[in-house]
Amino acid sequence: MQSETMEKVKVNEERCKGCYLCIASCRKGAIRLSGRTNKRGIVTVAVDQALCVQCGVCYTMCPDLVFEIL
Amino acid sequence: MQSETMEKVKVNEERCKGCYLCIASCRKGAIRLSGRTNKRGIVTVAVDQALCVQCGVCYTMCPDLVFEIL
Amino acid sequence: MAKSAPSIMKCENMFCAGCGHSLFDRLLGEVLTEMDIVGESISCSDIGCNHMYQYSMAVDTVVPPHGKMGAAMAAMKKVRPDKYIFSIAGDGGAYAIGLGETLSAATRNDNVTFFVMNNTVYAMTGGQMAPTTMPGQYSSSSIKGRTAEEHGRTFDVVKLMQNLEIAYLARCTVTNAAEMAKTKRCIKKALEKQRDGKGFSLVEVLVPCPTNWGLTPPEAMRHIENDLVPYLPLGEYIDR
Amino acid sequence: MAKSAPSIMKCENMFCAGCGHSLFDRLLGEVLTEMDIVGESISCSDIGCNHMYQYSMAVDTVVPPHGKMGAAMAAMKKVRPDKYIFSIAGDGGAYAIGLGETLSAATRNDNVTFFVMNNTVYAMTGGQMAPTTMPGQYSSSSIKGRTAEEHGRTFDVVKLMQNLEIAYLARCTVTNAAEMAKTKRCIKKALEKQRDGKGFSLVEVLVPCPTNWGLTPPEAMRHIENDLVPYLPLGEYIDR
Amino acid sequence: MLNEIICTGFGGQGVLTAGKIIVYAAYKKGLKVTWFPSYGNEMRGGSANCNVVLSDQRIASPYVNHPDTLIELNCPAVDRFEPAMKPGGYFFINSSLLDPAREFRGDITVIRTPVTEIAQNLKNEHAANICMLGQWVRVLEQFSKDEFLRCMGEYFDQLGKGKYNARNAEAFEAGYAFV
Amino acid sequence: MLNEIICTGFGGQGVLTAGKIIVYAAYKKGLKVTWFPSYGNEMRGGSANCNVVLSDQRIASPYVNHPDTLIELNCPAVDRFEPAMKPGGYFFINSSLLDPAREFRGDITVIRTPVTEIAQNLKNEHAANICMLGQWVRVLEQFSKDEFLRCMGEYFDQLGKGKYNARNAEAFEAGYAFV
Amino acid sequence: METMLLKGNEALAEGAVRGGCRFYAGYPITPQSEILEYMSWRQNEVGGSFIQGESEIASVNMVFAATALGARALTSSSGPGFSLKQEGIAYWVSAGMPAVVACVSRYGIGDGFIGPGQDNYWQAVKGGGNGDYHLLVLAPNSVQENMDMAYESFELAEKYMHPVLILSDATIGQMLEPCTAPPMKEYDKDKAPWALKGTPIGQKNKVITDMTYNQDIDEWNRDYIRKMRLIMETEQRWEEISVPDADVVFVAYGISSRIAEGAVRLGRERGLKLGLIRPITLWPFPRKAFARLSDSVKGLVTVELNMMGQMREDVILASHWRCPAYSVTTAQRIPEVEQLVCFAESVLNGSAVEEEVF
Amino acid sequence: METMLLKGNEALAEGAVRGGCRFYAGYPITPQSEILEYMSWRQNEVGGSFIQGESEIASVNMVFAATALGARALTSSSGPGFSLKQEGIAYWVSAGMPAVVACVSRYGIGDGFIGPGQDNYWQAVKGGGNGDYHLLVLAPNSVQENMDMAYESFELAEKYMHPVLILSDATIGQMLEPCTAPPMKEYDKDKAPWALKGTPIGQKNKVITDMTYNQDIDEWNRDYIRKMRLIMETEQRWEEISVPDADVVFVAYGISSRIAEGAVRLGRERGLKLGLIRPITLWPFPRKAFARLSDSVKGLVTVELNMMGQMREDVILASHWRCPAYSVTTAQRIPEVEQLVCFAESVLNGSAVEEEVF
Ligand SMILES: Cc1ncc(C[n+]2csc(CCOP(=O)(O)OP(=O)(O)O)c2C)c(N)n1
Ligand SMILES: Cc1ncc(C[n+]2csc(CCOP(=O)(O)OP(=O)(O)O)c2C)c(N)n1
Ligand code: SF4
Ligand code: SF4
Ligand code: SF4
Ligand code: SF4
Ligand code: SF4
Ligand code: SF4
Ligand SMILES: [Mg+2]
Ligand SMILES: [Mg+2]
Repeated sequence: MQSETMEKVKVNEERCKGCYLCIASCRKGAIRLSGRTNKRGIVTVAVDQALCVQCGVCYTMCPDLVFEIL
Repeated sequence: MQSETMEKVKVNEERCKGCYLCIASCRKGAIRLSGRTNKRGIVTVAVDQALCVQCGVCYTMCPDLVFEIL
Repeated sequence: MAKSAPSIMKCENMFCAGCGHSLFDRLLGEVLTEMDIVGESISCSDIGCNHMYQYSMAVDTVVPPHGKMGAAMAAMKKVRPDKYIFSIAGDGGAYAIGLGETLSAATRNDNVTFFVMNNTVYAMTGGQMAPTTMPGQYSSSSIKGRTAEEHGRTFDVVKLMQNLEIAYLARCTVTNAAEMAKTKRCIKKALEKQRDGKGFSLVEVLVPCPTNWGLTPPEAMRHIENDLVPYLPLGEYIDR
Repeated sequence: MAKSAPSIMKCENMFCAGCGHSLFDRLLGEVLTEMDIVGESISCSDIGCNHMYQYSMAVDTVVPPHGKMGAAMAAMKKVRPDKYIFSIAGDGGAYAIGLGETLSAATRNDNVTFFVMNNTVYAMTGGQMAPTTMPGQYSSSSIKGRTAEEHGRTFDVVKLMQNLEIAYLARCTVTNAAEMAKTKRCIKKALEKQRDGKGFSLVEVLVPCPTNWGLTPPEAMRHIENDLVPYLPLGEYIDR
Repeated sequence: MLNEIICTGFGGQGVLTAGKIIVYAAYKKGLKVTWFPSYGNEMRGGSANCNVVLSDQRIASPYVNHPDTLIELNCPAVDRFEPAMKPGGYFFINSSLLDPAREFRGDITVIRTPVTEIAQNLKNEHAANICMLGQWVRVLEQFSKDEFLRCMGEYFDQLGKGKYNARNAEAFEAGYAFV
Repeated sequence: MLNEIICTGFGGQGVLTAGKIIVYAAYKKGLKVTWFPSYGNEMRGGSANCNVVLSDQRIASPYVNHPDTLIELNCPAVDRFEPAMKPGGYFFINSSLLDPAREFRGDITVIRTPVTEIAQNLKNEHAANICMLGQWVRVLEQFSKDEFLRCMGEYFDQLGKGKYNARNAEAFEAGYAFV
Repeated sequence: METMLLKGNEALAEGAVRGGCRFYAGYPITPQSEILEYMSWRQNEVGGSFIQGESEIASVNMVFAATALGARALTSSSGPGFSLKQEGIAYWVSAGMPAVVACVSRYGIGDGFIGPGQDNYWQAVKGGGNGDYHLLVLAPNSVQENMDMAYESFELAEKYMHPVLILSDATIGQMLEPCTAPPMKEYDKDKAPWALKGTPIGQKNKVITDMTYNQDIDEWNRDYIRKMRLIMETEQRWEEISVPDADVVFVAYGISSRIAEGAVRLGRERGLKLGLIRPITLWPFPRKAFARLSDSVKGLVTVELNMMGQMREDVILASHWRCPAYSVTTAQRIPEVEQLVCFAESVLNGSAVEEEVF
Repeated sequence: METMLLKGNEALAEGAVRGGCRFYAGYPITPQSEILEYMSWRQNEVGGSFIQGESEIASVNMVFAATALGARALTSSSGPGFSLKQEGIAYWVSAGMPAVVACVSRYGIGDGFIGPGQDNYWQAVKGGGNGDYHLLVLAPNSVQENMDMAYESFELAEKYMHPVLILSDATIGQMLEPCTAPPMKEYDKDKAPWALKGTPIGQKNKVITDMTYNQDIDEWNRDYIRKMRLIMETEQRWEEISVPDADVVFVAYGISSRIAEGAVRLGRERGLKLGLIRPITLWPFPRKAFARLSDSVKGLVTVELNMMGQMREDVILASHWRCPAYSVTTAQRIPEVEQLVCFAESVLNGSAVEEEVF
């Protein structure tokens, strides 16, 4: 069993364009705004690794390949 | 009742192009080659008014409006 | 039952002996005269042997470039919605170079009428293979016979249009007096759909091209009956 | 179940935030990688927002003029019959300017694969009405909403192609993970048909264009689910 | 040496073929040749003709405006081409279709041959053109009969129509024989 | 009098609109005007800018190569446009997105306004462009505030967007007020 | 007369509408899509028709058919879309249809770019379609002219029964400028003498077709060439700025002419005698303007947004090569005023090179 | 070397095949359909591909795609069909694809007639598509040249990575002449350096597209113009007949040049010093031939099957207008040898009129 706080999903924030399809798609509510702005001027997202179940939906629904499921 | 020898179908031979669809179509066998050649150089057709039943098929099947059913 | 040339047919036609185009044209001439809509009609001619109707039939006509009837008719109907707008076209014009325009008009359901003379070749240019050329058919650009592998499947307008929401779709022919009578009814129905604002109608007519088929006119008629009709069945496919 | 960008995706894409094209492209990238056919593939790109895949996906690509993919693919397959030949196109390219070419390829049953991204507008040029624009939909050239009376009926590729003798016809979408999975299966199946020499396949993907629809990306997804799918049902229509 | 020929007739009478056979024979003999077809304004069933030039020098124009030889299979063309002929030219005419009362320029030689009849007698209606070639070879003596017959055979052979060679030769001989 | 302005920012920040409002106001005042948009090389989400020329004489080129006024809503454009500016020019810059350490040419006047923040504070994120116009009017005094506000209202009215006039005015005032 | 602030493309569309245009068909392509978008609602307002064609080819032929039925009809495009219309335009010419097409030029061969270009000159002026023709080509250089030329284009076309091309460009099309709108023109499609309206049996029906079939060809040719010569004689238009005493004369149309005008002003400020001939009609090319040039001119300098200096050969023909003809070509870049003044200086000091024409 | 008696169209097709052409796509149109018909069986024999495209546009783009994948590919058309190919050809140019197109000219604007014409000169030479380009245009005047030019066209195109147009005409295409066939060339599409063949992951993939996106534009422009200038310098071709001492020099290409050659012979027989320059490349136009003309020439006379004397402007540019440039235009009629000699006489006696160019 995985430890609840290990990193399950990697977020490549620089690629994020702020469509927020990930937030709308994560059934676990594990994704939220990060509060950070990337070089594109976009407020990026962050994953709450604790809530994440590694279902991969965010990977699937992100048009910009921001997520990597580890 | 029509007299058997009255003119039932008028043939405008000059228009004839010699496709002979009329001959192939007349169920009464009333159409045959006339032996005459028109200005186009075509051997035209003639109607045997006696055999003709004025069914109109020759009018219908002639692409060149040679026949007039009277 | 007197029968003579409809008065719209103004002079001798220019078609080859036994050409199917001329049989169709006379039927159309009869329908326009009988419906008394000659003065209300503007036709749109494709380029192809079919176009020669304009030399013998006295109806206002516009001749756009080859295949562009679907587009031209759309414009004509917008400019003069009170007129009957119809095209006489060949299979090459309607289904090859003009396929996009034909189907755009059909999918929009434009309120116009399309008469397509399918003789399975590009007749006017010397009988080359067309999308409609039958499997196995020889033509000047398929001298060993058309095959699906090399040239692709044969085009069938009914398969394409059958499910469209258009007013009328029929296939008919000119091979004998009975078929001629049916064809005449189809022509009339198609124009009535337009009159009633029902939308797009297409009547495909299987016509002989004895010249390019290398057959006598009676043989050409038999060829249609024996070889085309079984593959491209006649009938009214859409009638709304 | 580790998941990361398929190695064929070489860099960031140029699409707007939440653009459906980019979701499709990644799925295709996954399929090509998983089937291990990247080196056996030559793609044919339409001009339209869809064309931007070529900047982020490392696959040999030819870009013919707008809409000409059906013709280009026919030639590509003749020249290199051993390669996978497929197009990524927009609805405008495939169904408007390219309708003739698309349907010619389909009626011939060319052994190629056509992926059409239907976003119901000409996105790249600023969201004008397309044949696919929905009844009532606003666009920059139908600012009061499209109507059948004024603009014609909405285009539905399934209605046109349903009866054709082609290998595969499917409509799918990208609105959620389940649909994404189905879409991925359709992509794969379409390419397998080509591998097996079955002939023409077309996969229409309903994709969002948040930019031209004036919706946020999540709203755009809901719009597809609520307003497009009921009118253009998803599914596999032909599977031979 | 420059020989400018027009062959003319209705579409379907084989005048284009007649011209091609001449050209083929001349080509085999080592002459420079050109052959150019032209169709009437009418799309279908109209008249057809071809221009043939034979020369021992490089040929400039393939167009024949003033033929020295005219080979005609139908009548309407008579009126059209007669005035253009070179003085001293030879006019080969299908007398089967010609009004016998028709008069011609005095400075040309008119050769009348009823090729339609001859061909019909041979039950080979389509060979009127070949009959006419027979006559042409006999009168002008540019080719020996055997030479021309051989070339004609070769011509049809290469088109895959060699099986008609015997019947064509028969028509040719009949035309050649007519005096 | 010749006033050459570039408005620049990311697509979506409303820089084209900012330029259009200026042009509209100047036009209403009787000046000759031109406005010309240009999009970045990138198709989507790239930078956008417009060239605005105001003059009391017939305007030749609508292109601004050396602006005397630069209105900027994002940072990357700073590096691009600063060198081209006319000496003595005015550089209106969105300080919300600017690296505070950035240094500028000494021969131009830089006016820093945190328009993104101001607009966010008004809960009207899309109005950063309008805020900037407020600042621009205040500093350059080419228009009186009321005059400009009236023109801006008219501009939105004719687009059918008059319902936002109050909120736009609020943003304008806030930008105008910032010192 | 209303004055408005409009984009060039909108002005072109509005001008056409006021000039009687009641039919528009087109296909989207940047930078002309605003014409299409404007027409999509404006035709509705004035009782005309708008069709978004399924392609440029469909559109150009819709306009052919609409014109044949009597409507004043317009299509517009750019770049590859304009190329696609060439077959259709040749038919307009052949059938003598007074239809109007606008090309809002973008730069590039093939698909190219969406920014302004003037590399369509040959295509527009020498012929894109097959056969012996030139279109009547108008080259606006302002939003006002976009409107005015579209306004008058139909009457011009009808005067000669010959199509008109309005060759605008991405800058003129996309820029905003004030312009004054002329009054709405009355036009009755039923009064168009050529219009097909349906002919009852017994009357002589009309056929609108290619030159091919319904007339003696030699006669057709004679009338046609007479018409073309008449247009050449009658319709040459140009604007001259500071030409009479100029040492160096720029020749530029459309957006380049605005930059060239700036260069003339700047040059004069610096004491250089610069002038500008701005062709307003590209065909007929304003030869008369060149016939009047003084012998003291040291050089003619075409300024074009292309690589090959396409207009230069027409300048040479017009000027009978009486003085050197140079070419400033800037491809996809807008020339700068300063650059043009420098070039003029190089002409004056003899360092400019007259390259071989392409 | 085989010698055969072939129609010009067949010779063109056979020449292309022997030159390595392994892909043909086209659409029927008189007077070029024999090319298509010939290819329909001949490609089969040599293991190539033939597609009868659903239109000219489909065909030109099939050839684009086939070339992109490495094949030597040809399309052909005439009249309106050639007009339809212009967008596609511009893409060939832009993408630098060495594809070949043959236009067997027929006469007329729009649909026109099926007889020979030379009224496509502007379209062929000045540009039919959008953008800054000229095709490499070869103008055969015999069946042999139809074959030879088609034979070499692919290597010529590949030398510059620029498309070649073979501008033949209805007469050359339809006439029979003996011709000698060159040997079959070896060509391996996999060795074509530009060819798309599929690129495995990790290697750099190839994209064949418009100039637009994959290179710095200024750099592209520079290379392109350099290439075009190089072609101009290197590829001018022409034939001269009796030029050195000529008083009147005809300038004619294609079928007209044969008539003009006849006129030179007849004129010389009558003691008139006539000559002929026959451009073999129309672009690049053989300017060098005109640079060498003696000063004693009294007039240049273009002979064209059109109404507007389309080539005359290039003759004027080439000759720097050093002597008058006249034009004999005969529209759809073939000029007669006699007529040309008469015209030359009128030049010599000063009664010929130099009309304004169109
Ligand atoms: C753009 C264009 N391409 C080709 C042609 C040549 N052309 C004239 S008629 C025709 C074919 C007509 O075939 P179809 O439409 O089937 O009519 P048919 O002659 O068989 O009645 C063609 C290809 C043309 N006139 N225009
Ligand atoms: C011949 C031609 N016409 C028009 C254009 C302009 N154009 C570029 S992309 C495009 C529309 C694309 O719409 P669609 O195919 O639906 O793709 P999307 O952008 O929606 O993905 C158009 C019309 C062009 N490049 N070429
Ligand atoms: S889906 Fe991707 S691009 Fe969109 S907000 Fe989430 S991480 Fe960013
Ligand atoms: S993997 Fe699943 S649970 Fe984890 S963040 Fe992504 S969508 Fe949410
Ligand atoms: S059907 Fe008509 S044209 Fe044909 S043979 Fe009979 S009469 Fe003559
Ligand atoms: S009317 Fe009938 S029966 Fe009489 S000739 Fe004609 S087809 Fe025969
Ligand atoms: S060629 Fe065929 S289609 Fe054309 S007129 Fe002759 S028979 Fe009719
Ligand atoms: S405009 Fe629409 S289709 Fe184009 S990239 Fe943006 S979201 Fe995607
Ligand atoms: Mg046909
Ligand atoms: Mg789209």
